[in-house]
Amino acid sequence: MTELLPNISNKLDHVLAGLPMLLPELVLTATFLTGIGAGLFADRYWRHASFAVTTVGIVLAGVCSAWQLALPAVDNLLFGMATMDAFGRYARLLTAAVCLLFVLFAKANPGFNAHRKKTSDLYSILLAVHIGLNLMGVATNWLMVFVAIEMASIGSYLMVGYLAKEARQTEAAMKYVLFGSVCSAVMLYGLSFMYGFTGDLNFTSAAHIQGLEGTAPLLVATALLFVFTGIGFKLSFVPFHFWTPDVYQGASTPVTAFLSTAPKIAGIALLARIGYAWPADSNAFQYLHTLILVSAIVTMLLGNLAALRQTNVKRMMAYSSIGHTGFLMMAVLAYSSGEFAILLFYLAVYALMNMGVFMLADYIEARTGAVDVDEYRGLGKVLPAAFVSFVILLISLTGLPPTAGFVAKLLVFSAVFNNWQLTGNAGMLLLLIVGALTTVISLFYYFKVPLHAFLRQPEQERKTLPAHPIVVGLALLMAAAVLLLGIFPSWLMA
Amino acid sequence: MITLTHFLVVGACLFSIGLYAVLARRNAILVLVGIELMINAAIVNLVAFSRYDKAFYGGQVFALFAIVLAAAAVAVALAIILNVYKFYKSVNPEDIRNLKD
Amino acid sequence: MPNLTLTYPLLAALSAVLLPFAGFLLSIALGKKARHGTVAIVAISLSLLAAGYAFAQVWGHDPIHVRWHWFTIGQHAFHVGLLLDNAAVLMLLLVCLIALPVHAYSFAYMKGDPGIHRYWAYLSLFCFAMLGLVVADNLLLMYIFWELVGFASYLLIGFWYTRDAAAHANKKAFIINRVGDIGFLVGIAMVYSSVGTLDVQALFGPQGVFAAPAGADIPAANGKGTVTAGWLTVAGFAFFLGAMAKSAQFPFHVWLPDAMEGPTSVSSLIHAATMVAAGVFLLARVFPLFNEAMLLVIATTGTITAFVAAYFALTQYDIKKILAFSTISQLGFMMSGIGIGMYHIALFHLVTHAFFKCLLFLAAGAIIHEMQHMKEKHGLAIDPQDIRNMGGLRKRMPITFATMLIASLALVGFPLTAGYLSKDALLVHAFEWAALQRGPVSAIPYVLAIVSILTSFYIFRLLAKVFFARPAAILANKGVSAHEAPRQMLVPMVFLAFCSLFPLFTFNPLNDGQVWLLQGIAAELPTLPPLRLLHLLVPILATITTIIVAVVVWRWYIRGHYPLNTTGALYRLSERQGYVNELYGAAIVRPLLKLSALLWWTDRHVVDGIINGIAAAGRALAGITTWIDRHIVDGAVRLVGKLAWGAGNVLRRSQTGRVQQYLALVFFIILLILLYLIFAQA
Amino acid sequence: MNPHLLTILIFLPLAAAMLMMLVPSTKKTVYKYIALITGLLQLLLSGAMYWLFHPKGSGITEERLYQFVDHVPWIRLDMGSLGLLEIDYYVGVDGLSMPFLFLTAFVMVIAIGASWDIQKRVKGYFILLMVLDMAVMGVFSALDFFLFYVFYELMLLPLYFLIGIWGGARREYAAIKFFLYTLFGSVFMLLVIVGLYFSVTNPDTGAHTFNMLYMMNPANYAPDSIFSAFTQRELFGISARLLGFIVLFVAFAIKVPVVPLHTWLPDAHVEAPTPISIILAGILLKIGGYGILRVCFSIFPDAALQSAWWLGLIGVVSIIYGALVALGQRDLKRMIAYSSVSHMGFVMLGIASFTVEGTAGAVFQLISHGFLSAALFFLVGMLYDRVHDRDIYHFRGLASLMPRFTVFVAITFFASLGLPGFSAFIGEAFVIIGAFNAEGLHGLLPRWMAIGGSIGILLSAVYFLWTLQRMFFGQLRVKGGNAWVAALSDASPRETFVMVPMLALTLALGVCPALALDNINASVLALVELVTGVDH
Repeated sequence: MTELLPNISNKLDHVLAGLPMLLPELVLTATFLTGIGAGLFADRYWRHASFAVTTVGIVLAGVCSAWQLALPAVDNLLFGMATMDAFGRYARLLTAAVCLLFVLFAKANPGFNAHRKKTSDLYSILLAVHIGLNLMGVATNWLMVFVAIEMASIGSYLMVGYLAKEARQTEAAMKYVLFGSVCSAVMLYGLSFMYGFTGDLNFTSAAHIQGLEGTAPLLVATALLFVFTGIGFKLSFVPFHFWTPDVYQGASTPVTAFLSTAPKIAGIALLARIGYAWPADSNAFQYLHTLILVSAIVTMLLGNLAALRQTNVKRMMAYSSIGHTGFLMMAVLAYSSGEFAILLFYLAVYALMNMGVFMLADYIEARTGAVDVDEYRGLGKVLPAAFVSFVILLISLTGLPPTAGFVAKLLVFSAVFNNWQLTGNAGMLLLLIVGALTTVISLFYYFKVPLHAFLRQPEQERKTLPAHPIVVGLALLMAAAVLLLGIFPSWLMA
Repeated sequence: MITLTHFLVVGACLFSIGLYAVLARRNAILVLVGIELMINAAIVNLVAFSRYDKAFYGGQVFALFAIVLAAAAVAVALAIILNVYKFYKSVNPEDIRNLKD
Repeated sequence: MPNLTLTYPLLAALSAVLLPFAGFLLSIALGKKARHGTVAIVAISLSLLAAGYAFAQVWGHDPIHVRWHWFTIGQHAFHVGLLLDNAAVLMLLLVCLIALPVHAYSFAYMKGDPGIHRYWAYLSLFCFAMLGLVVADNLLLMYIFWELVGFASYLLIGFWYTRDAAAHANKKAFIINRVGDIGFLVGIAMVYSSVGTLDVQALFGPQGVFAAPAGADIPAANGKGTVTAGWLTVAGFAFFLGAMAKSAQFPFHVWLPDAMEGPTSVSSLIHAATMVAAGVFLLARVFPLFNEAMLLVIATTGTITAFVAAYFALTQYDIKKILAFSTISQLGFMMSGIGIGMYHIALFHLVTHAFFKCLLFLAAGAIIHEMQHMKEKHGLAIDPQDIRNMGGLRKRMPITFATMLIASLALVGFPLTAGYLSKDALLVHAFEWAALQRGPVSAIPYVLAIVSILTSFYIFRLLAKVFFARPAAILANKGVSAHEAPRQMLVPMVFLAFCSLFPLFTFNPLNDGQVWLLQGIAAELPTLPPLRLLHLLVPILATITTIIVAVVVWRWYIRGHYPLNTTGALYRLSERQGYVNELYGAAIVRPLLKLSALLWWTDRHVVDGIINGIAAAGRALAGITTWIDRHIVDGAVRLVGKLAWGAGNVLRRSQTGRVQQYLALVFFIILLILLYLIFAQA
Repeated sequence: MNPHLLTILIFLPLAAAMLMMLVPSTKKTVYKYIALITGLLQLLLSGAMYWLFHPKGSGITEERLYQFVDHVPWIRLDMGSLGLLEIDYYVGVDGLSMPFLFLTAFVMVIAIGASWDIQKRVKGYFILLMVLDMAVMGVFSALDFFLFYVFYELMLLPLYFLIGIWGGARREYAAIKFFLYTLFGSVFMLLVIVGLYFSVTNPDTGAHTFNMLYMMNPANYAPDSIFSAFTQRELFGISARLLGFIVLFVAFAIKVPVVPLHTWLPDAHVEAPTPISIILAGILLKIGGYGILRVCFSIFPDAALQSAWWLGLIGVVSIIYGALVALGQRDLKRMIAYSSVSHMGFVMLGIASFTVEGTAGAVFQLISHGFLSAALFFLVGMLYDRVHDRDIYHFRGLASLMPRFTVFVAITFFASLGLPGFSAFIGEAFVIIGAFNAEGLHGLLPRWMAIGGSIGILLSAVYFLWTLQRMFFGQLRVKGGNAWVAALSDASPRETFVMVPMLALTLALGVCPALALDNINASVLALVELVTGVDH
């Protein structure tokens, strides 16, 4: 300890110098506190107080990170805890956007409004999760990674269990929390080994790399596998996906939408970061990539195949999101060192589509109480706007032109193809083919919705209840955006 | 003389026991306990390893964080399990399976 | 060398072709207002004049050839054009010459038919197509008119479309002709692909590509190698196939007897005089294409046809059927004429035959008309075409009788008739040709001789039954009496009767050597070494046998000493027309339908297979063949569907909802991976 | 050259669709009038373009030989090491596509005419129809592969709903089946497109490009790229170029359709409402043939030559198989659907011959079949609208009941069975001739294939005439008794008005094929030359 004292001051300087980089997080923290305050005191005077605070905070945070985009990349921030590069910043921005959408979504959701405490606490939890996700996107240190993941996870558990107004929600929450804690425990165990092998927690540092090279490959592989478990749980790819359908189905729709979008963004960012932290010829790199490759393929297949037999829309979408995770991993593999534009584009489009679809599902449930696909029969006439945008979003999810989903898919394909052409790695070709096949398969279940909504006739006239129009408005906007981005992707990619 | 290996072995044992509890016990609370055991296994490792890390003592710091987070997680988990009990009148994960294919 | 200036003969020929077409369009436009048919009649008479002029101008002079650019494919330009050589103008004139009387005849014959306006339109269409066919200057154009002729005949056979028999007959006619058309088309394709042009003159003209001795290799298109004689034989056969179908050669003759469902006037024009002769005309056109082997085939086919048809004709009772078979048999004669290389004689016979066969039909039509008339008047339950119901009409319908007698004599080739000239010329040359042949083919002339005996038999039988035998009981005891046909019908018949006599062709009724027609066409032909004796012998023998046959028929049918038993195998064979139709039914039609049903079944069950994959798979195990079928056609799609479905099912199993099981699974998988890693290390 | 005519032609329907969206759905009649006007405008426009079209503009590989070209940068994305992604809005017309644009406009008008009595959800129907129209026009004129693909896929959606919502009893099944078949083909096509994208560079900018014309020039391929013609890379043991060709071919062959991949067609046709059947048969099948010529052959000429024999075989099999199955049908519409399988087989045979005659014949056949099949399905629709039955054996002797209708049917049947004077004859005859030429020219196709094809002509006569005899001749006898007799009124003025122009066109094309051939010729020559390398 003693030898630390003399240079403690410049260490503090370093820390202070680093703080501005974390401005968005700081803003969020502030909002978090005020949010709680507002929830406790202000809400009873003006019931939108906490909502307003949260919205403003998130927007502010978003603006900050947007503003920081221009800044040069800073690595080894806070003693190599994080690297603040463009990728991380974009990821933050995206997360902020998703959170914002979630806030609006939750605000409109009848379930939350019926809740005793309304949504105020939910918002503060959301903010915490947001911070966690932000950190996840920029972390370069195992400790930071673990903290971020835990932060996000614990928050998510709470969000799922937030309104325990029916059995299935609590059940979902329990499954989530048990599964999650186990995974993080395993990850922790794996991390302990990584630490042990290298004596360094910063996985980008030279010491860490040689450390990994130094140890027996088998051990490294095992440790990696354990670490992988934690990330896999967040991203919900095979074989760590089992919780996904149950939780997505059980949780209230806004939460499901959030869970199926935001953590994936951060998680993919993290995966990409780890995936390219090490030199391509090192064992660790090899193992990791093989793992990602295999599970990407399996995930795509499993997600889409399992979705075929689903009737519950949310559950179906859960599987579809699993399938997309596989596709994202494919993108991670494809993007070779550095340019992540494609990955980000896919993430952004995915966020749009996914949020949109869940919003519509929720809206339709609110209006007609239909939760199963075959309850949608003939609703196309009842709610034309909602279903038209639904179809557009689904087309985009399938990846057909002229939607953003198609462009994203095409870009990923081209990235993978390019990679294959450079490396000649047969796995890439396999990815391509599986990706194409799953597109066809996905058509089967995505098109169940229009099939029932438009092609079938309703057996009896269904009465519709009123619901908050903001959701469908948002969804319409997203559908439009998906179309426009499909025709002019440069607007986003620029 | 207690070498690093001993610590690791202990850690491994803890982990395995925890794992067993997680998979085998028919009570959510005990599953949680199992999880705790697994985390502790990791912590033991970390501390043990950190002996070789004179620069930052990262392992020990990590251990502290881990303990805190574990506590938080357990708190949340318990709250949720309580909720579950309210609806199912049981905390046996086996009985709680309305959500499935 | 084709020139592009329109000379008068060309203009005449062109208008001769186009006038009927104008008539057709006009009568279509007028619709029911064109019942009286003046449009058609005027059109055909005008084109007769034009044709006559063209004939006078062209006959015996150099051929005239004009063509206009039609369209271009790649570098190859295709043209429409007229080629007026002797054969063309001859046919032009003939067609008009036959068509006009038939039109006039129809005027009375078809009077009062509800659909008569269609009748005139169709008739004009046919004339247009037929005339176009004879003057066409390239094979493609010829093919087009060839098909149009078939189309017109389809329309006319099915004129009374409410009759099932008619509806069936015209379909049959068209389809069987289609077989021939395919041959024609393939022939065209072969010629085009090997020589690169379809122009008749350039191909078959005096200095054309095929002017070289048959069988020799021909320099092919785009200079790549030469056309092998083998392919030429095939091409020749392809063309011959076309001719066989159109001219009803055995075994494609089956459509012609059925075609008699059309109005008799139509039968006389199309199915006796002109269209059926088109095949002969075609062969005459492409004659240089044929090498020895092909010619033998043609000769043999012709002979067989001639014989078989005559044999079938012996025992028919339907008057038109008898004449139909007689037509077939005569066409066989012409074919064998081509086959022995004497296509000018074949054409000559074509011309004479056109006149007297047309006449025969018209006369028959007159009789049927009368019978029909009586049938309706007295409400008799008789088939107006059955010769057993006729009899003793000699006195009732003297002119009809006279004309028909002349025609029949012409048919059997009795001296002083036109038939005598052409038929004996044919026989004589057949013998001359056979003298040079070895092997069975040298029997051809004898067969032909026998055929001519059969011919005289069946035609005399016809005459006897219709005109001489005592009136059928059913008519007699009702006291019904026939009358002579109206004048509008008689005039054409008389005219044709005149044409069936010798003066039209030569002034020496006994020597075919001096027939101007033959000299006109035969100019560029090599002639066979003449055997003087034959020219004397054949006619005499033929005449004598004819007379003998006449006597026999007299004894059998009129005196009633009928020796044959009608249950004999040979008799039945002839009566049932050799069971050829049944054969087709069994050998082609039914298998075809079966096959199509099978394929359809395949398709349908494949589709089913997709819907309920598992069930389909279960059924598939039933029969291995069907199993293969299903998998031949889009098995892949079904497989994907099934696999996906099945996989989806399997995956659901893992989602039990038990969180601990999930975890167990996860760790199990991790364990597997670890194991794999360990073994990968080792 | 008049700028932007083509673009206007393509996006006119889109504008119409927008307009329709604004019209409140209570005014049912407005939509069809908007649609009709749009269709007529398009017809006018395409007619004008056809007239302005310069027959020497062979197009195919050279941009300067294309006409009505619009070429503006569309998407420019910088993708780091993947280089600059450059996608252009690039449309143009040559002899290969010009006739199809006119055909599309024409058939669309017919289809709108046929959908005059649509009652159910009119608004959606016509909007979808317009979108479909736009997509088809786009496909026929796109010269940038990305653009092409976008339009190509854009066709599926409207069709899915048009069949699925307004279709017959098993419409859902038919719709999804159609969708899946096509998607299956096109997804893998996408992979090949990506491959081509990375193989081809724009000689001017050096960036990768989707420009089809650049893809047709071997010089533009990066030497070590997967589809490079010089370094024959191999995939799964076969040449990558051949593989690419096969994938693209399968994608389009599904649309054509050729026999092993044809089973979506009968269902789609039978279940689809009349106008959609008309569009399906009249236009969409043509896209298959067009795509094979424009894309497969032009981009992979070497592979095309290699596989000529197989293409020919597929063609012959389709011809005969289709005809035989058609022979066995009871359902008139199904019979006609299979007949189009058979007729499209001729297209395959023709293009497989790689002779000018064959290819020109094939294109001509595509056009003529466009008109004829539209007419055929329209006629079936007329019958079905009256009594809601299509079973051949339920009708007899219709000729005496519906004379005008019978005349139409007879003419259309004879035209489709290749009676000279009608367009189909020219197409089929020259396909056969071309197939025969092939052996003498470069020995790609054995002669028996040509003969096999000609047997198809015979069979088509058989099933058409048989149907004619069964349904229209003989004594009047219909299943529904007097109710039907009352219902079976003769062709109405509107129907006559729709039929006559179609038949007039086939007749015109048959009598003077130069109308189409003059514009096709140069392109076909260029194409055949490109593929075979033989200068004609």
